[in-house]
Order: sequence, then structure tokens, then C-alpha cells
Amino acid sequence: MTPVAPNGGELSLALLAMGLPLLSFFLVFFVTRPRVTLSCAVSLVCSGLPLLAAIWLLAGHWRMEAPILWELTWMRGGGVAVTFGFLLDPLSLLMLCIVTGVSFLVQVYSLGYMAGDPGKAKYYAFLSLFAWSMISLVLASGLMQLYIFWELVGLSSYLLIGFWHHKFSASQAGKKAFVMTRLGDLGFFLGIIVLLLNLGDLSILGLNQQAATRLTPGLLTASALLIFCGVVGKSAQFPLLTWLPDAMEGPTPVSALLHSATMVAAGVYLVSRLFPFFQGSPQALGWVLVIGTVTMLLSSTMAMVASDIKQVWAYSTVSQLGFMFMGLGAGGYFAGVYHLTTHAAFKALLFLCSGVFIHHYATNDFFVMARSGARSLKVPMLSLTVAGAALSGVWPLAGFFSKETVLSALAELPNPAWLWLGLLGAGLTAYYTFRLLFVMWRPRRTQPPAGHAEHGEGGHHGAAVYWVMAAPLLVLAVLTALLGAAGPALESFLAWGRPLPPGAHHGWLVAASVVVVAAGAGLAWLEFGRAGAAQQGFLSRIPGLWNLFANRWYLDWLYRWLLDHVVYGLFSRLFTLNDRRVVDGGIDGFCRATLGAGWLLSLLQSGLLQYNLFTMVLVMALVGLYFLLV
Amino acid sequence: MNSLHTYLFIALVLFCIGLFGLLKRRSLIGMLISVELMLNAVGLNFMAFNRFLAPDPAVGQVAVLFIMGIAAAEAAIALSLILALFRKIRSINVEQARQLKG
Amino acid sequence: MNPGFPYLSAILLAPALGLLVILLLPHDNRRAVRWVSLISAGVCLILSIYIYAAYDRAAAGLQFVERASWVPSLGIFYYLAVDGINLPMVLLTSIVFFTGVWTMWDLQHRVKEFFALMLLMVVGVYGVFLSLDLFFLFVWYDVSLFPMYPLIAIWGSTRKEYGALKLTLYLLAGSALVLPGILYVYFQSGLFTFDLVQIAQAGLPVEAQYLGFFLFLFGFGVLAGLWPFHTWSPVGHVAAPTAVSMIHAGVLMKLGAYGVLRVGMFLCPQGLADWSPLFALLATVGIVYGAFVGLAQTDLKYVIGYSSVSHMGLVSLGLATMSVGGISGAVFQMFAHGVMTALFFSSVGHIYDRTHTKLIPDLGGMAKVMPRASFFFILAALAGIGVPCLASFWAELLVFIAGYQAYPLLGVCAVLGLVISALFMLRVVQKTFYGEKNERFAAAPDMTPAMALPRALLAGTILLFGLLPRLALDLIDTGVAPLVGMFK
Amino acid sequence: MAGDLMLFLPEAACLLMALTLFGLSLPKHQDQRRVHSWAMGLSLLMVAAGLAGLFQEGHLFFEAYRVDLFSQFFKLLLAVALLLVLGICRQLTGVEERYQPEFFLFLTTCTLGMMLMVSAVELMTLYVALELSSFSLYILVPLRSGDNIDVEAGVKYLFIGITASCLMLFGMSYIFGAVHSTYLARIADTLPLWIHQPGAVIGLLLTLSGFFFKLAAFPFHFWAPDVYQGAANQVTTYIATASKAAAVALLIRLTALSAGTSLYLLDVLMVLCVASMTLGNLAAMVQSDLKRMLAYSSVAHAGYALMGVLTMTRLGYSSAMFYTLAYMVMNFAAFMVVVKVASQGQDLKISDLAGLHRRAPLLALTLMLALFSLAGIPPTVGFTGKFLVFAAAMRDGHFWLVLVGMINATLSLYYYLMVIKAAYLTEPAEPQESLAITGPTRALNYALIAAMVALGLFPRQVLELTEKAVRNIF
Repeated sequence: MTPVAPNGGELSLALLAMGLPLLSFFLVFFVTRPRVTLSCAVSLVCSGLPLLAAIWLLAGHWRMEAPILWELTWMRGGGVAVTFGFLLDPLSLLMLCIVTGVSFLVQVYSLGYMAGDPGKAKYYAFLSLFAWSMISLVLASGLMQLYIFWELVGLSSYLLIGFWHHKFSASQAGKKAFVMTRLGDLGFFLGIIVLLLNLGDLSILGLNQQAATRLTPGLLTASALLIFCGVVGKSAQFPLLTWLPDAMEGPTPVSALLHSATMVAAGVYLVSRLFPFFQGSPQALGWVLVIGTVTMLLSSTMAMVASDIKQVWAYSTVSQLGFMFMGLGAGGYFAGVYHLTTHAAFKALLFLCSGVFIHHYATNDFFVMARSGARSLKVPMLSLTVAGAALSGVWPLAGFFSKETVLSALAELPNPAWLWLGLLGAGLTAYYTFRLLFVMWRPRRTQPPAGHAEHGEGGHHGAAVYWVMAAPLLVLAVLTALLGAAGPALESFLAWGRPLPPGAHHGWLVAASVVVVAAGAGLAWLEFGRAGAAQQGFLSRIPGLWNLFANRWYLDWLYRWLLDHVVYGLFSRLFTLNDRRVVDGGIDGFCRATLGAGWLLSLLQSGLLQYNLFTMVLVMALVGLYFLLV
Repeated sequence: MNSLHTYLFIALVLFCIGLFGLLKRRSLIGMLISVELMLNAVGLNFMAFNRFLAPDPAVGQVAVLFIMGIAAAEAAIALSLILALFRKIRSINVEQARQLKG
Repeated sequence: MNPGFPYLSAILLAPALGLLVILLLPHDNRRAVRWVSLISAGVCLILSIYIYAAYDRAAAGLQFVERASWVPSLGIFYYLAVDGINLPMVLLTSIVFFTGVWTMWDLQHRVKEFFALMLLMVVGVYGVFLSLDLFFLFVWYDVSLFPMYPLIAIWGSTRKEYGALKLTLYLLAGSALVLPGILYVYFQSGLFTFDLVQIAQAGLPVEAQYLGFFLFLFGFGVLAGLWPFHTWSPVGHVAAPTAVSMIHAGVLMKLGAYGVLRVGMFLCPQGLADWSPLFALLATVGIVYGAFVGLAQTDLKYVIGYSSVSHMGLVSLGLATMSVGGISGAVFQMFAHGVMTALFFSSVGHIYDRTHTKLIPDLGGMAKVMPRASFFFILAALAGIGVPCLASFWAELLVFIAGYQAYPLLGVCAVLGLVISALFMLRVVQKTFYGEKNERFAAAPDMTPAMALPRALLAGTILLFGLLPRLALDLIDTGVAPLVGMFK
Repeated sequence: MAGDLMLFLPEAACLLMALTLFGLSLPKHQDQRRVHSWAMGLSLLMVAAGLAGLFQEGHLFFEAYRVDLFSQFFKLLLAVALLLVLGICRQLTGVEERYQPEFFLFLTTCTLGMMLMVSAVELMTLYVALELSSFSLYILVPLRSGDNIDVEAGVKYLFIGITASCLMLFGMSYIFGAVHSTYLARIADTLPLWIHQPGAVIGLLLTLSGFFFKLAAFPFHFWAPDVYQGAANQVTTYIATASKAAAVALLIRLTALSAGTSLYLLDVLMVLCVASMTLGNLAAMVQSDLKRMLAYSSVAHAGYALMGVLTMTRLGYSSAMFYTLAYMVMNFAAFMVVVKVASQGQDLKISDLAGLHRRAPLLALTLMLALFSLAGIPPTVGFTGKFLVFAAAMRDGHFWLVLVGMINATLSLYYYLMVIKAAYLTEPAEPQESLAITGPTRALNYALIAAMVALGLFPRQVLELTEKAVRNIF
């Protein structure tokens, strides 16, 4: 469909949404940094207004027919032109709302969470930077612009994950996140170049409409897969999934932001953004499906053995992302996007709740939390439960419906194996979620509650702080509860309001999923919930598996080994030696040789007159001889 | 016997003897004498060419006179230097004068 | 177009006059010396910003031309002009020169000589960038090189005499190839003129271009840090004092690439076509190799030195693609990398002045100790690993696209090098600035605002050209397009 | 007759000076200052005469003596060189007091000899002139006070010299035999007849060897290191500047005879050129005595000069002339510093320059500039000279020769940098008092610096002069 130019209102709103966060970044970072409250205020305003703008735009275009496009040339050189602009269509509008919403809530939440942190103002500056790059990514009109802000998202996540950079682990995690996603972006970049050289047009609409027809299947698949490499990196899919759990080193609100709406969601967003393009090559979609499945299963297994609350949610994020990719890979465009939406809500909620506990009990281990009486914090506890239930897909919460759509998309596939795998994943999810919930609800009081003495991340503050942090929870909890009902409306909105093809609705599928979830929950009840349960997972009785899962299937170990022994140990050392010995040593050797030659020649000047005379005569004689010869 | 080449040959031989002496002798006096030999060879050359080829018979003779004169001056300077050297190092053997080298 | 006022000569003369004045000043009057050099630098900066703005992009071509016969019998001309290629270089020189002088404000040891030599060097740099006459180009080229020896050997730090000697001999050995090249071209063209433009228009016989380009490639290439002739650069950078490494890595290394471009490629396009595969190969090796070697360094300045090797490899790769995109990217990369490295060295210089070490293991936690210096270094590092919206990103983008188009395999390798460089840059940032702060330097003072200002100028330039790349690229394209036309 | 005197003006002035100094040297006790003032005045007069006679043209002494721009250019050069050298001889430290008047006398006679030499166009005249200058030098070298290396140097100089002149005479005799005349003009006219006779060409080569000796080119360079080191600094300065000029002039005159028709001669000159450059530079790298180092570098520079000569083209000759001028200026600057720093007339080790930049900043600056100029770094006159010479060689397609030349220039940079390092970087073991620099010396320094830079950046006028001069002989 042909895009239309924005009218004044749309233009100003969109630019407002894109521009304000950047403005606040510069303001806070360079101007108001010394004055914390002012900085927070600026940043809050600059993230609140975009939210309003986003909602306004969404409401105003609920029944939009044609995408709205506005661009200008950002860079032009050597036949390559990079455009900067925005593309408003249902997908980008929906995503815009999610991003702005979550980032606003997180900023509000951080008011309490980061209270008293020396670097609070800088933290807000980075949050704004993050918001800016994510918003611009969402609204990007061209693939190159998308890539640019994709990189910036990576940068800001690097800054935020490593925010407490005096902790070695934190800076390490930030570096890891950046480099690993960079590795994936390599493919993304190459894919863009391939498209650029063969298609010459990087506008998203153009790609979606013409790529399939104008590219040979081989090139199409190649570029699609290369781009998907970027997605794998960003969305922490197999095999690049290990950076995300480490990213927990950042402040918890950051994790919430990272995991729900911004960083990792970008990958899913990219695939759905280019969904028609991907559809052009079945092989590519097949790969998406495979990767998604593998990731989901792997990470759920990891979640089953984690005892760090944030770790659990991190693994679950990875697995849920895998789930979305399964949906997309199965051709369920709406399934992926819908699950992305709901997941954004309840995952943000999960993290923010955990944040409250961590902040309160200064520990990340939910067994300890439970023992210290986590139940007493009513609001977080309830919202945690709601979110957990949603995550594991309990009716009537949002997660249930989105999961249903994904599963039904899988059911469409000729091969039933995918569906079974999907169900298995759902079961595992339910298991580890309820494991955590039961532990939190029914603690075993082995020792008196660990007081609030020790202060890890954060620290204990007054009731005001508590409520500042609790308020966003309530909002998100409500959303989590209600989003389920919004499914059909969203679907039609995303489909440009056209009547939907009657998707075959499998009643048995609902039943199956319910059963599976129940099974998972039941197992969790047996092991952790019921009175007198040992709170020991069945896995602890299978040390092999336990170690495997606890060590993330040794993926990290593998990367570390490669880095140490191949990159540092082999190439770096080899090249450095070569540089010292061969390249540089060669030069020095040459110079020494020259000096030696000089010394030899100076021996000619023996000091004995006759030698000199003799040399003279000899040379002249030789010269004469030469003449007679030629 | 009285062809140009005879004289040239003798001159060449003379020159070579001088050269040989110059390289062989270690005493400065001996070297000086050898140089004189070489100069005489040159003179002989000039005379021979003058006698057999040159249109104007004066040139060669003038040349020879000049050479002899200058050779005399040369000998004077050389001897004075050798004397000076002898004063300093008590020897006129070049092997003794080897401070400057390298 | 020929404006009344000879702006280019003014840019060339301002430092020269400053030099004279400094020579006449008494030794002990340090204030005056500093002020004189800062003023002459400022004049240059203002003038070059003016011509950068006043250059008529629509008309393109050579502008602000000043041409006069110098030695008629040999066809030597005093010929200054700017086009899209050397204009950014002039601006770069002015920025780095100005900030460099400011950075050395606190110098106490033999101030007069230092600034005199620095001005001399800068005169040479301007001369190379501005003159279009081969004779003068070479003259200024050497003028810009030989002050490096005293500058490094007197005011330098680590193994300074070795480094200075190596650098000077190496670079002048390179110019030993350039001079024969110039003479060769001079006689092969049959015009008996050193006017670069005339020769380029007349065109050289193809067989002559083969040898000619070879000479220029390796003669200038040495200064461009072309692998494997790069080892002088880390050694030299480590030894050199702050401002000198700023100007040297920031500007002087660009002279090499500029020479290859302006002399080699303009005069011998055919030769380039013959040599470009080798050229591209060496460039790519440089990119990857530099990154890997940088990974193993423990001295901050060594790290930067090798990153320069890697980045200059990008420039060479861009030149070797023989496409508008690649060459524009290369020129822009010269500019961006110049500013970036200057920022690097000025921050490291500050850290070194205060802590007297630039060994990464000794440092650590600097972000807490001296936040300003750390901010500038980290910004430079981010620019170095090609973070978008910082100047060098665009340059690298163009170079990679063109590189991939011309040599797919090498292009991929080059992009891989980018990841490695990201790895080692972040590693350095982490080990130096993050982590628990080192109590030894807890008391080390941060930059004063006055000293932060020049760094801020550099950082601002990076950001400005990163957010608005068209400021440079539209201009560069006008200069590059006609050159690429010659390859056809 | 007046016209002839006009033609003979510089030589006449020189002769007058020589006689006056002779007169002054007769009394037993002579005030050195007084002699010096006389010498300065007269040599000023001589320079004036040289300027006045610059554009004279004509012949003297039965065509045996040719006066043209070429010869007058060199005469002016020689006069200036003498003036400069005398300029730094105010206090003759290092020369025995009782010989100081003779010192001035022999300097003058040597100059006179060279002046005659550059104008001589007849073999015998040439020979006599050459020996006049050589003999004066033979005597000048051992005049040094103190240790006995000066006599040794003198003896070696003498014997190498007379051997060279024997070879030269021998060659001359063969030329005479081939051409039946000693007039260069006649030799040039009958060129086609003899250029392929072995005897004649070898004769020409042997004749050249006399001037290779003067130029200290390989293989006749052996005297240079010893004499430079052994002779008094002032004498060395003179040898290093003036006598080189005359030698180049003669080489140009004689090679011009063959007019580049003999490939063989070309090859030989090329070999000698490369050998001189390389040997000189390499050997200089390992020297520790400053003057000895400069001696070897002068051997190398003889090679560069030869490069211009061997092209046997107008461009080559004019560039060689320019190079000679350049070499005179920069070498004099370097030696001037040596003389000033060695205030006791002693030998200078390179390490003795330590801390010079503090003891005498101006001298240090002059030294640095002179050395960079010798190394051929722009924008100094040394670079321009090299550039012209190389251009001439390249024009004849001697690409490799130019390449070797440039590589040599780079090598030479090494040892020049070592000196600069000593002067600017290393600090003396025990602090030395700063050198007092008189007003005239200061002025001289400024003049030299200005000359080195100005001639380097604005070679136009001089270049046109040399080109005009070359047209007279070729």
C-alpha cells in the first residue's frame, strides 16, 4: 500500500516522541547532572510526553488505512543514501506505546529504586538515551536507520548494564552484552550491505513489498538469515543467549526495561517489522522456528534450577522470546506480536516486583527472601503472583491468550512435533514459575528472618519509596490482567482493520495447554508447595542434568575457552610476536647490519699509507681493465 | 729502435717501477724517490710524443721543464715534512705513523 | 574563483610568522611563547573554518586558487588551492593544532623550542595539504617530518630516543621513495612542470604509471601506517609527548594517505588499478592485524597506536576500492580518525601527567578518580569502535560498503576486524576506567575546566559530524567524483 | 691592456694580497691581529674584485687562460670562501703562533692557485695551478700546534697528493700524445678522432683522477679523514669548502671535453659516484670524531656532486655548480660551529657537543640547520641542491642512481641525527660554562642561517646564473 505524508499534527507528535528523550539526555548529561532532582524531573517529563504522544497517535489512527511516512536524507555519499524519518503503521504505533509506556513506568519506579545512588542523574541520562534510541528504532522508516539505532540500543544497554562499573562483574557483563550482540550485528550489517548492493533500496516498505519479487531466492534467503543473525544476538537466542542472564548485573529497573520492551524486544520487532520480507523465503522462516524452539527449551531448563530470582526471569525471558520466534517462524505474525505485547507487560511487572524484594531484603536469592518474610509485602507479592500466572499462561490472564495464539499458529504446521515442543515449553514454564511462586508463598522457616542488615544492591528506605515503587506495579498488574481481552481488537488493528481469515480454532488445543500448565504447576506443588515438601526439585536428584542446566549447558564455558585460547591465546599472541620479532625485528636487524657495514668499511682506513695508495692504484687499474674488456 | 713505441714502453716501465717502489718501500725517502721516477717517466712520455708527433716542438719541452721544476719544489716540501715527522716520532718509517685510522 | 584576500597563504603563513616571533622572543618568557603559538593556531582555526564554510559546494573544483611561477626554468609553481579532498584535512589540522597547543599549556621544560618546532611542523602539514605543486608538496612533506625527531627525543617519555630515531629514519626512508617518484613523473609526463593538476590532466603513459604508483604507494604508505610498514607508529606514539602524538597520529599519518590519494591516485589512476588488489590486501591485513595486536597491549598508548594502524587500514581499504563511496569514506575517515585519535591522546596525556603511568594494569577505576578525562577517553573509544552518531561510524559504513562491493572477502574480514576492535577497546576501557579505584591515584586531580575545554572541542567535533555527516560528506563527494571519473 | 687587467682583476687582487701578507710575514715578531685585519681587508677587496669581474669575458696568455662567467662564478665563490674562513680566524687557536702570518699567506696562495685553476684551459697551466694550490695546503696542514697527528696527516696528504698528480700527469701525457696539443679547446675540437682511442680515454680518466683527489672522491678519498682530523680546525674548514669548489669546476671542464659521447667514461663516473656516496655514508656512521665524521660525509657529498657532473648535460652541470655553492655554505656553517666550540683548537668528539643548546643556543641552531641541510632536508639549500642533481640524473634516465642517492641521503641522516642528538639532547657530564659569542659571530650565524634557508626556498636567481655560466663552456 502506498504511504501518505503526515499532517502537521502527526509530524509534530512523532518528532516530539523521537526528539524529547534525546533532548533530555543532553540536558541531563551535560547540564543538570549536578542537580539530581531537576535531572529526574527533566527526564520524567521527557519520557512522559512521548507516552502521551504515542497513545494519542494510537488512538487517532485506530482505523488507519495507509502507513504514514516521513523521511529526510541523513547522509549521502558515494551513491549510498541513509534516510532518517518515521513510518507510522499499526505495528510501529503499538510498539511505540509499549516502549514509551514501559520506559515511563520504569523511570517512575527508578525514582524509588535508585534513591540515594550517587550516579542517579547519570542513570536517568542513560535511560533517556535508551528510550531515544529504542523509539527511533521502532519508528525507523529505513533499514539503515533501524540498524543505526539498533547499535545505539546496544550502546545504551552497555552503559546501563555496566552502570555500577566499580563492580567487576557489572562491567564484565556490559562488555559481554555489547560484544556478543556486536557479533550478531556483523551478520545484520552484511545482510544490509547485500540488500543495498542488490536492491539499492532499504526502505522497510520497499523491502516488504518488492524484495520477494526483485531478489533471487538464494539472495533473499541469504540476506534474511544474515539479518536474523543480528536478531539472534539482540534477542539472546541460541547460540548467543548467555549475555542476557549476566545482564542482571545492571540495576533491576534496567533489567525490566531490557527484558520487556526495549533491548531484546527489538529483535522480535525487527522480524515482525520485516515479516513479509521473511515470508518471502520459507527456509529463513524455518530457521527462525528452529532457533526459537531450541532457545526456548534450553533456557527453560536453565530456569528450572536457578535460585536467583532475577536469573529465573532472565531465562524465562529468553525462552519466551524463543516462543515468540516460534510463533513468527510458524507464520503467525499476530501471534508473535501479541505475545510480545503481553510479555512486555507481565515481564516488566515480574522484574519490578522482584526489584522491590531485592531492594527490601538486599538479596537476590528467593529462598532467602521467602524466609525473610517476603509475603508481608502485599502489593508486590500479589502482582508477582498475577504476573507469574500470566507468564505460565493461566486463564484469564494475558499470557494465556497470547500463548494460545502462538500454539495455534504452531498447530497450523504440517509437522506436529513443533506443537508438542511448544507444549513442552509451556509445561516447563509453568513448572519453574510456580516453583518460584510456591517458594515465595510458603517459606520454610529454618532460621529467624534475615534482617535488613546487609545492603546489597539498593537498600531499605521509607514507605514513600515503597509506594513510588509499588504504584507502577499496580498499573502493570491491571494491564496484565486486561490485555488478554484486547486480543481480537489488536489483531484486527494490526491487520489494517480488514476482516480476519477465520483461523481454525482448536478446542482441544486449549484443553491440551491447560493440561500441560496444570501438570507443570502440579509438579511444582508437589515439590515446593505442599506442606512438608522438601523444596527440592526433582532435578537435584539427577546431578548430571542439574549441573548441565546450572552451567547453562556449558555455553559460557565454551565462549570463554574460545576467547582465551583462540582469540587471545592464538591470534593475538601470534600476531604480537610476529610484530615484535619479524616485522619490527627485521627493521632493527637491517639497521644493525648497516652499521656493521660501516664499521667494516672504516677498516679500509687502516692508517698505513701504502694500503691507501695501493687501493687507489688498484681501483684505477681495474677501471682501466674494464675499459679494455668492453 | 728509435720508434715512438720504444720510448713509450720505456716510460711505462719506468712509471711502473716507480709505482712499485712507492707501494713497496716503507721509508718515506724511498717513496719520494719512487715518485721522482714516475715523474721522469711522464717527462719521457712528453718528450717522446713531442719528438715524434707534435707539430710544435716547443710544447713538450716546456712541459718537461715545468714538471722538473715543480718536482723540485715538491721534493723540498716533502723533505721538510719528513724532517718534521722525524722530529716528532723519531722515524721516517710510515709504519710508525699510524695514529690516524678508522 | 579567486577572492581578493589570499586566505590559503594566510593559513600557511600564520604559523610561520608565529615561529619567527617565537625565535626572537627571549628564552625565559614562556607566557609570551604560549600565547603567540595559541594565537597563530587560533588564526588558522578561524581562517580554515571560514574557508570551509565559504567553499562553494555547488561550483566544486579547486577554489581559493593562488598560483605563481616560482622557478620557471624547472616549472615549479607556488600553487595553493582547496577542493573537497584537502579542505576537510585543513580543517582537521587546524582543530588538532589548536587543541594541541592548548593541551601543552602547562609545559615547563624548554618551552620555546617546543612550540617553535611544533609550529614548524604544522607549517609543513598545511603546506602539504594546500599545495598542488609536486616540488613544494615534497618540501613541506619533509618539513613536517623532521621536527618529529627533536620533539619526541627531547620531550618524549618511553624509550624516546629509540622511538624518535626509528620514526624519523623510517618516515624519511619513505620519502626517499617519493622523491624519485616525483622526478620520474616529472620527466615521464614530458611537460617539465611540477604542477600536479597539469600532469594529471595530461595523463601519464600507462607503463610509467605502474612504477610511479608503486613508488608513491610505498613512499607515502609508510607514513599512512600501511602494513607491514607500521611498526614505527606505535613506538613513536608511545614515546611522543601528548600534543605531538595528537598531531602525529591525528594529522601526520593522514599526510601519508593524502599523499597516496592526491599524488599517487591523481597522477597514476592506471597504476592504482594495477596495484589495488595488493593495496587492498595490505590494508585489510592492517585492519585485522592491528586489532589483534592491540588486544595484547598493556600500555595505553600502544593500544591507541595499534588502533590507529587498524583505522588507517580502513582508510587504505577505502582508497583501494577506487569507488566514490570508498574514497569519500576514506577521506572522511581520515578526518574522523584524526579528531578521535587526538582526543584519545589528549586524555591519555592527562592521565599520564597526573599518574605518571600509562600501563593498564597499574591504572583502574579511573572513572571515579578523573571523570572528565575518562569521559573523553570513553567517548573516543566509542567513536573508535564505530558507534553510530559519532563521526567515524559514517566513514566506516561507506568504506565497508565499498570494500565489500569491490572485494567481498576482504570486506567481510574488515568487518570482522570491527568486532575485534570493539572487544579490545572495551577491554581497555573496562580495565582502565572501571573497577575499584586504585588508591595510589585516588588523589590525582582531574582536568581543570580550562584544560577540559580543548578536549570538549574535539568531542564536540566528533558529535557534530556524527549527527550531521553531510557537513563533510557532501563536500568530500564533490572532490572525489572527478577523481573517480579518471579511473574510467 | 686595461681590459686585460680587468679580466685578471680577481687574480690580481689575490696576488696583491699574497704579496702583502708575504711582506707582513717577514718580520720576526708579527702581531697576529694586525695581519688578520690586513687579510680581512684585502680579502674584502678581493671579493669586490670578484664581483666586479663577474661578467667579464675573454682570453689571456695566448689562449691558455679563459675568463668567462663559469670561471668568474667560481672565482667569486673562492673569494667568498676565503673571506668566510678568514672571518673565523680572528684568534688562531690551534695554529702555532710563529707560523700564524704564514698561515694567512698560504691560504691566499692556495686560493690564488685555485683561481688560476678554474680559468686554465691548457693542461700545463692547469697542472701548475693545481700544484700551487696543493703545495700550499701541504704546508698548511702541519702548521697545527700541539700533538703530532698534524704532521702525519700532512705526510699522508702529500704522498697521496703527489701520487695522484703523477697519475694525472701520466694521463695528460697520453692526451698530449693523442691530440698533439695541450689546449682544451683543441682537444674538444678533435674529439671524434680520439674518443675511441684507448690511450686517450684512459689518459683523460687518469687526468680526472687528479681532480678526484681534490674532491676527495673514491678512491682518492683516503687523505680526507686523516687531514680533516689532523689539520687545524680553520685549515680543515678551508679545505672542506674552497678546494671542493675548484675541483668541481675542473671536473666539469674536463668531462665537458668528452661531451657525453663516451659511455665508458659515464660508467666509470657512475661507479665512482655510487662508491663515494655509499662508502662515505656508511663509514661516517661509526665515527666518533666530529671532523672525521664530516670528512667521510664530504666523501659522500663528492659522490652527489659527481652525480650532477656525470650526466654531462647543461642541467647536470648547472645543478652541480649549485650543489657546490650549497655545499660550501652548509659545510662552512658546520665547521664554523666546530671552530667556535673547540675554543682551544682541540679536536672535537661528537660527545663534546653535549649541552650545546644551553651553552650556545645560536650555534646549536646553526649546527642543526647545517646538518639537516647536509642531510638534504628541505627547506634548506642542501635539499634544493640534491633535488637539482637528482633531477638532472633522472632526466638522463639514471633512475637507479637517483634511488641509491636517496637511500644514501637517508643513511646519512642517521649520523647527522646523532650529532643533533648530542647537541640538543644529551647533557654534559659536568656543567660547562656557556660560550661567549661576539657580535660579528652572531651576525655571521644569522647570515648563514638566512642563506641556507633563503637559497633553499628561492633558488631561482642563482640557478639562472649557473645555467648562463654553463652555456659558456658547453
